[in-house]
Amino acid sequence: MMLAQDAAANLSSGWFLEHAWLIAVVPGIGFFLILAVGKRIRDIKVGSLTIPGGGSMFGVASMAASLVLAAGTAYQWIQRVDSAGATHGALGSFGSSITGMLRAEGEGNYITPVVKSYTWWRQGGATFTIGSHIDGLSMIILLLVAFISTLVQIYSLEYLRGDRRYTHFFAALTLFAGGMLTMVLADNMVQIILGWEIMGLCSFMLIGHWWEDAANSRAALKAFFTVRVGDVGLLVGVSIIFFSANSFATKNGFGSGFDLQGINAWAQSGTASHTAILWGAVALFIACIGKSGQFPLHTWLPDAMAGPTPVSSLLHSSTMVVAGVYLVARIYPVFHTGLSINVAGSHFNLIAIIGGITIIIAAALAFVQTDIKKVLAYSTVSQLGYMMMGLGVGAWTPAVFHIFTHAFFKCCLFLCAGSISHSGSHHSFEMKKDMGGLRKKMPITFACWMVSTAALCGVPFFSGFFSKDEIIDNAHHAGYNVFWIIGLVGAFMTTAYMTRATYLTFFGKPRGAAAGEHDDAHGDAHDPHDLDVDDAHAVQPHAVAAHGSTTDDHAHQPVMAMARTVGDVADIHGDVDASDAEEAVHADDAHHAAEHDVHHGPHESPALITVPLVILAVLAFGSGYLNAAAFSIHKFTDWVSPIGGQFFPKIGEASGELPEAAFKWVNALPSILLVLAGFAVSAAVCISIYGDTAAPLKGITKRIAPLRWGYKFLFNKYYLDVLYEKIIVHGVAYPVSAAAYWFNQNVLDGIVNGAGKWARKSGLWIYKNVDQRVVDGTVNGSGAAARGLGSALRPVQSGKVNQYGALLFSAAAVAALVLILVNT
Amino acid sequence: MLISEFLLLGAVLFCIGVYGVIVRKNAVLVLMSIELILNSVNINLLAFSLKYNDISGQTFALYIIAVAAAEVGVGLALVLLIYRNKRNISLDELSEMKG
Amino acid sequence: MLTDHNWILTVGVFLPLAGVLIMLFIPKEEESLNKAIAIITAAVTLAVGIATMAWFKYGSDSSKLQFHVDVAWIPAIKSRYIIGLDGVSMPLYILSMVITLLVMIYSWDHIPEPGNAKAFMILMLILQTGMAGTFVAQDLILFFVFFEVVLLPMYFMIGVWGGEQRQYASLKFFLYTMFGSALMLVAFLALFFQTGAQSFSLEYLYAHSSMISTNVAVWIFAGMFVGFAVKVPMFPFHTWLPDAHTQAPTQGSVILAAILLKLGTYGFIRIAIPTLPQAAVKWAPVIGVLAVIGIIYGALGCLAQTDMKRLIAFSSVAHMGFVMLGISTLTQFGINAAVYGMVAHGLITGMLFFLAGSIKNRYHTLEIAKMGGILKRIPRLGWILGMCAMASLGLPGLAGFWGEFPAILSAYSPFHNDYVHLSQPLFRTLMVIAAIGTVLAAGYLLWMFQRVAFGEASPLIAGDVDADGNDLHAGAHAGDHAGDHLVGERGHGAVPFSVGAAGNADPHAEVHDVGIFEWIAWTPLLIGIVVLGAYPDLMFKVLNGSVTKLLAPVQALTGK
Amino acid sequence: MLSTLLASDVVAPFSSPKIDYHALAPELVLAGVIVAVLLADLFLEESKKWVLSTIAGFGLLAAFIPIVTLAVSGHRARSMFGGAYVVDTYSLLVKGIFLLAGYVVVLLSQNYLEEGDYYQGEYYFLLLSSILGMVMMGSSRDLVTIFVSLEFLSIPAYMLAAWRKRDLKSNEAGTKYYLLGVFASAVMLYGMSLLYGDTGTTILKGIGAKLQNGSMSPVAVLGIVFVIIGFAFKVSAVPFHNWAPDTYQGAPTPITAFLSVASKAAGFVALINLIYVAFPHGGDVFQPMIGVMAASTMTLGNVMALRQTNIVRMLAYSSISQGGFILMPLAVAGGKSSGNALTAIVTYLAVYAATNLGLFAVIIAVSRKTRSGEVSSWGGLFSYAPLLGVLATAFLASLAGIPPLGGWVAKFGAFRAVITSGTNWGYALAIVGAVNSVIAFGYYGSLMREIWMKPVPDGDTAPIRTPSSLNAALMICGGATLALGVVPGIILRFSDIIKL
Repeated sequence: MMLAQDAAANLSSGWFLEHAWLIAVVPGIGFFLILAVGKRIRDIKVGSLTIPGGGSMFGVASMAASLVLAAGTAYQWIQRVDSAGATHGALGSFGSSITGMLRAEGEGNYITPVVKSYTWWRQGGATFTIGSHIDGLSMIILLLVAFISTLVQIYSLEYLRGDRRYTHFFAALTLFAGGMLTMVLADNMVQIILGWEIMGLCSFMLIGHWWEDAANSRAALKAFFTVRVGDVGLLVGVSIIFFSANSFATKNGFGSGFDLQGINAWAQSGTASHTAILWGAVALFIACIGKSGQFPLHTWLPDAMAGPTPVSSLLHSSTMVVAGVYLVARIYPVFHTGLSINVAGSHFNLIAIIGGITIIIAAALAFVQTDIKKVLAYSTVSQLGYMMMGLGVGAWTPAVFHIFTHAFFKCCLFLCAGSISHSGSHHSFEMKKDMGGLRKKMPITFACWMVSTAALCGVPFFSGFFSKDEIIDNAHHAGYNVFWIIGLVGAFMTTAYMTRATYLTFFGKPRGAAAGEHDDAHGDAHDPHDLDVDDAHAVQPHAVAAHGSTTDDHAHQPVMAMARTVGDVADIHGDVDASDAEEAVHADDAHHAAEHDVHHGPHESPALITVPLVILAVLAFGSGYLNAAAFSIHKFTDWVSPIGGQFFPKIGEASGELPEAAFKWVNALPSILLVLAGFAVSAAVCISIYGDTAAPLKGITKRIAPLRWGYKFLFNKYYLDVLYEKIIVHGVAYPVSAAAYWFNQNVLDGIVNGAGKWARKSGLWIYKNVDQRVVDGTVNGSGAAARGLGSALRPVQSGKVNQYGALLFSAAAVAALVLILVNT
Repeated sequence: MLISEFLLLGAVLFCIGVYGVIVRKNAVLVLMSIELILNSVNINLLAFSLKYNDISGQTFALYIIAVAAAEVGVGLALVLLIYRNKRNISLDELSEMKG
Repeated sequence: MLTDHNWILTVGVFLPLAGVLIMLFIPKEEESLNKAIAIITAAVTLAVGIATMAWFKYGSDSSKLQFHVDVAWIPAIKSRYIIGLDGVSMPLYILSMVITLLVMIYSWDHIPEPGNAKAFMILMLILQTGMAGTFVAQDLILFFVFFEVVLLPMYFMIGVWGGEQRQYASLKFFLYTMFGSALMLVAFLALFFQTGAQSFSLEYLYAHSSMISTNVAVWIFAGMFVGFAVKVPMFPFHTWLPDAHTQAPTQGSVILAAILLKLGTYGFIRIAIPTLPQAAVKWAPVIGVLAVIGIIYGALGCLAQTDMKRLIAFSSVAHMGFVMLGISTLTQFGINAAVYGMVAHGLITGMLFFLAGSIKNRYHTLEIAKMGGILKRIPRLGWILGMCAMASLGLPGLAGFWGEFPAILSAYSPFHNDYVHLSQPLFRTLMVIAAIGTVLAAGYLLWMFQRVAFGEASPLIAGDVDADGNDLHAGAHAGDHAGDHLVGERGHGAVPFSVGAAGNADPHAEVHDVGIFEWIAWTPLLIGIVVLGAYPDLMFKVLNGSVTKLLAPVQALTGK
Repeated sequence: MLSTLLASDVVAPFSSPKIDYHALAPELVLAGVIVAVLLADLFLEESKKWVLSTIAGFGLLAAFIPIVTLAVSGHRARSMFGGAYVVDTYSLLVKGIFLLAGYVVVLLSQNYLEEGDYYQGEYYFLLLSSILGMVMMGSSRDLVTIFVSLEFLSIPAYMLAAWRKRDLKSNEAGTKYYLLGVFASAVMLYGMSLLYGDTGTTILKGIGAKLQNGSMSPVAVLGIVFVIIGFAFKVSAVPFHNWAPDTYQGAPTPITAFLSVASKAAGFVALINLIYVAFPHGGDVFQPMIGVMAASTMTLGNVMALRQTNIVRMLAYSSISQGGFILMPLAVAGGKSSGNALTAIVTYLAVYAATNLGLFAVIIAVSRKTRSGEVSSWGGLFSYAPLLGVLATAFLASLAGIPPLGGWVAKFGAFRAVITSGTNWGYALAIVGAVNSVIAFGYYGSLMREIWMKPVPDGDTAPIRTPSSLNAALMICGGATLALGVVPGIILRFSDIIKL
């Protein structure tokens, strides 16, 4: 099915490239192993170190294995690139764009991906394939996912020790890795859908990991549901693209309209019908918005923090949520040609607009969060915004590079947060309440945090700088000044809220649990929320936040129940053994497992946690130097980015070569300055607000009306949910349900819940009035009618002979009369 | 010869008979009304038989007379039966079963 | 005649009746003996089915009618005993055998009130004959006979062994279906005479469909449409379904969902469309629209339900909507998807009804509100429920998706050839709406799962109260209350210690997780769901050829 | 014959008509049996009266033998008395049906009479006479013979209906049946006279030759209408049905069975004779008439049955609506679907006879225990009398026309016939029929519901003991119902070849 590429002929390949599919298969096997035998395995003590049981080892092992495979693949791909004999290095310190242009002319240098494709099934004349498609992009993401998953799983060994669904957790985590890798490997859209949905499932299972608490399961439901809404776009989009591209693809030797290369080729061939490609791209982009938490479907991501921290760090910051971005990058031509809208002569790309909006919106929200994980969550959303915007403005390579770097520092940040709650704040994520001054107590965590924060803020020489700044720079270069400014503002805000978070967490006076106090009622922490928490089934984001933030406590709470009833529980959740259960019980001080005892106050986390932190921190700093335009290092561009915006060997009139900005410190200067400014301002404000006694601005948002309003505005997330609720849900629902009064009851509910409620109620209404009355009624009615007719005719059967006779004869007479008249 | 008078007579008898069947409440009277109808039929048959100079009409009439006799026999027996059980023969009383 | 094993179909169809004959001579007191014989019969029948699969010629031959028998039956009305098996009928034929066997195994310790295993089993065997026969019949009259044979047993199964309003439900089910089939019969006859009153054999009718003028054909199709649509059931003929399902005993619901509903869709594919292509093209948009209405409508209906079983029942309406959407596109793509969807829905929804039955069996209610946290009491059953819910909402990698997605896909480019074409804008709109339907599906299924399985065990599930909410052990477990108090002040609400502590005193102590017969009955279905999800080719490669063949008349349309 | 003699100018010597005794054998045998029963009744004392039923039963079977021999002796139609009396395959078939139905009725009657100590000798005498009338009706091809056979089968029936002398209901039944019956036949006779007047002959063939569509005198139309009404009354077609429910309810149950099956069948046979032989070209007149009757008959019968609480009365209405279905094909007779219509009707009659008699057998059996005619008295029948329950279900299902029981073949035939006509209102009739077959299940279903799903009313679950004769009847009917459904060939192969 490959094109006969002259270039392809002398490109090197290798075992790993040929067998890349193993990368995804190994975790799959791991998953089934855990499922099958996980619960039966107990801890094995080998001398001093214990190999934890519960099947987690299968998970870690399989991840490690696929990491090795991924590494091998990456290595051989690099070989392949080099064997193509073209590198940026040779061209000295000029911008990648120039070289990009240069090589765009020589098509021979296009490095054909290694595609292995097997027929899955044939149906209705179309062939559904399954296979692996290795090029720079998939190579780097594979490596990334495998790597991060491995680290997070190791981290979880400690973090989730003694959890009652330890085994389930690792099973889901491994399955997720399998799903994500499947999607990344995919050589066709169907396989992408497959991986995509498996990820969704795992996200559901992991967010709802502690499903005893209704709030968690609701958060899980919301996440799955919101993403599912996006998936409508995926199904529709794939369908549209398939039928539009199929003939072209098959004609040019690509498998079918599902084939990624085929789609790219079709999209750039210029032969594609514009409506088809537009609608296809729109539909698919909806899916990406849903998955990557872009505005306006971002609301599920913060709630997803209800899951255990490792989940947040793996799925909801570094890997799964970039799936959307990945899809856009994967079939970039479709979006690039499909979504470029022509506003007033200047080409705008819808992607960029959405991305831009997301950056600002999310960043602003991050300011008002008191829950550290939520700060990070919103920052994730806004960083995803950067990636989208990058793709929107045509900065393909920087965007992908930002995926790469972002994964490291954001994952690291989350793990730090986890580490803090684990050992520092007694399972609380409340910065205002349970943190502060931890920098001395948890030096390693603090160090890692600082590095990652710097990276995130884009402080020069940290990885974030090289990726994010490239995006901003490219926006400027490509003439999208609006987005350039947005990018800069975003950078400023990022620094600001991160400074705030850092201050609240590590500086100032220790508060609450951080100070070693032992307080259990975290519920009290959020007065504004509790109002809603009481509200019946509010899945209002911040209502969930109230629960979400305290979730980790629940990790232990029901375990208490189990500690008392070990026998019974053991056969329900075979994986819990008494010691774990008891050690988790910190309500009564019967038993204490050493490092778990909160009464010892905050302390540094054990190695299983800190080691991954350090590794990630190192990368958070160093990963940037793969593509440090500032030092004219272009490794990443060479290995990953398609040549001159070519995603396939040219067929017909290719369009849309990507401009790439040449790096100049001058251009970088503004953002650097803004970063510093952001830091300064924010630090000052923080100290003066949260600082100790006589802080001039303490409680300012209470005192000054405009600020108070602003605060409230942000706090309620721009009243977005209410707005959705009032306008969208009500507007849509009214004609259907024709029962406005329902919505008075729903006004305070969030959109998903609101939509759910609406659907439920209108369902009820339809069921009651249409189904039972009209449709069903007609049937029963007809029955009744028949009986009624029977009764009506009853008098005819009076029992009186004469009447019978009369009837008989009159009928005869009438019949005779009529027929005579008719027939003669 | 004119046939229409006969037919007219037949028709009149028929109508009278039908009228009797419909309005008479007394079983015996109803029986007699029916006899009237039968006789109207006989008149028709005879008339036509003459018209066609065909004897089968007359045979038919004979059959009817015979059968009518049998019928009346049965009919009176039934009326008697009812009279025995109810002490009257008004047909309106005969509405045990209805609906 | 492709093979010399023609007898095997006849045997496979009528073998259950042999079992019935034997059972007739066994007193009904011999419960287990009766059950044993019934199960053995079903097992042997399935064995015959498997032999059929083994002898079935795959590949290019799969499109031909195999095991083809054609002998005189009622010469006077030109109806013959013609049976045969091709790629489309085979999966359903086998499915019916499998489901029957599993249902019977499940019945071993789940004979619903008022008992009388003998009659119950006999009815199921008769059902089996009817279902299998319908899928192999190749003669309209024969088809009609088998199609109707199914009615009475199901009527009694619902009416005798059903729930509270069983009599209403059963009668409704019967009247609906009978109404449909009466019109269907008229349509069959009309078709027969319009094609020259030569033969009821489908082969012949396919070949002579062109003899009928479009206007007439449209009317004949209308008759068939009602007949099949009631069975499917399509909106607005669906209202018998929820009642029937809710009231029917578990076994009944499973058979109903897994097989009986398929008779209708199968009828469309096997009879209505190939024999009346010109009318099919005219009706396709109607069917498509109704199908999509069904999808949304069924989903909304689900959201309205408070009873788990009724919810699953409504979900059938939605799922069959996808099947019908696939059919209405009149494309190979769509119809392949439809048949796949039929089988998948059979496995998944059948499984869901099994689960509902088992839950009812344990807790004597299916009120979703009363449930919660069954994962704590009966985790295995709970997780199976979760898996089926996921399969049902069409998660890729599980069977449901491969019926759903291609159906949606196919709606993008409905049937068109040089002369005739279906309206693309309409069907594309339908595609989008149907896709939205998948969201709703996720909505109601997960919503159900969340409320039934997640959370702390509700008093009912924990065994503190019975289905009517009476406290089962008031005052017991002083320890619990102490515990509740303790936890209460920690602000996490009550933790039902009775979950375990009640182990000895708990009246619901006997509530056990998935039992042995349940395992035997369910495992094959679960495996089926996963395998079909992972390797759809298993079925598609059997279907494809036959579907192409069945669609040939449509392809050949010239619009005149 | 006399008429021909006089008609001819030359006076020829009297030659007695040639009589084919083989052809008349069934009637003769039956007549012999009747006499035998009458005589035996004189000499038997009460305790031995049961012998009579045996004689009657075997007599009927004996009468069946010549039918078989005639059937195997070739399809040649044997015409006698100048075409007034014809023995052909069609008449043989219907005669067979009458005789077998009669036999089953005898089986039903046996214990009923013995236990209710009614007069037996007269009973069987009358029963056999009535059957003889029907058998004759099968071959009547002349207005006179038709009239005679009709009265021959009716008059004994009037008496049988009133057989329970002391019971007022029975008297009432008999009287109503009688008065209305006689009135109807009087009207019919008037019609016959007009027909004779219009065509100058009483031989059906001759009439048929005269009557042509379009060119029909009002007299002829009036004649046709009245004649048809005479038999519409017999088949209790709406609006000439009123007598049926009352009579059926009041008469002794075996007689109800007899009336609802045999005499109804006789009425249809007569209608067929008239329509196919006398009015083949009168379609314009009788088709709309019968069509309307058919539609209204099945509808009204059904809706009335829906609200009955007495089983027999419910079945009365059910048999009315069934009659509607049998009328359906007649409504398109004379057209291109004549053949199909004939086949359909005869098939329907056979199936209907088997099914309905079976159902009455069950009713008799059950009422032996419950002593009640109420629907509710059947509650939980299946639980204590499974066999009866299943049989009853089978018969009901057959009446409802559910495969694989006989009923579906009958209904199928009817639909087939009307649809063959290809006329719009043929289709319309088919639709009405389809809808009605659904409504019908409303009450058949309610009976099934009693049998299977309702509790036993007074908790008395003692099994039902059925005498051997009743068992025999049940087995015959059950077997026939099932056989006719699974291999309809056994009836269709005969009913398909008959023609008029």
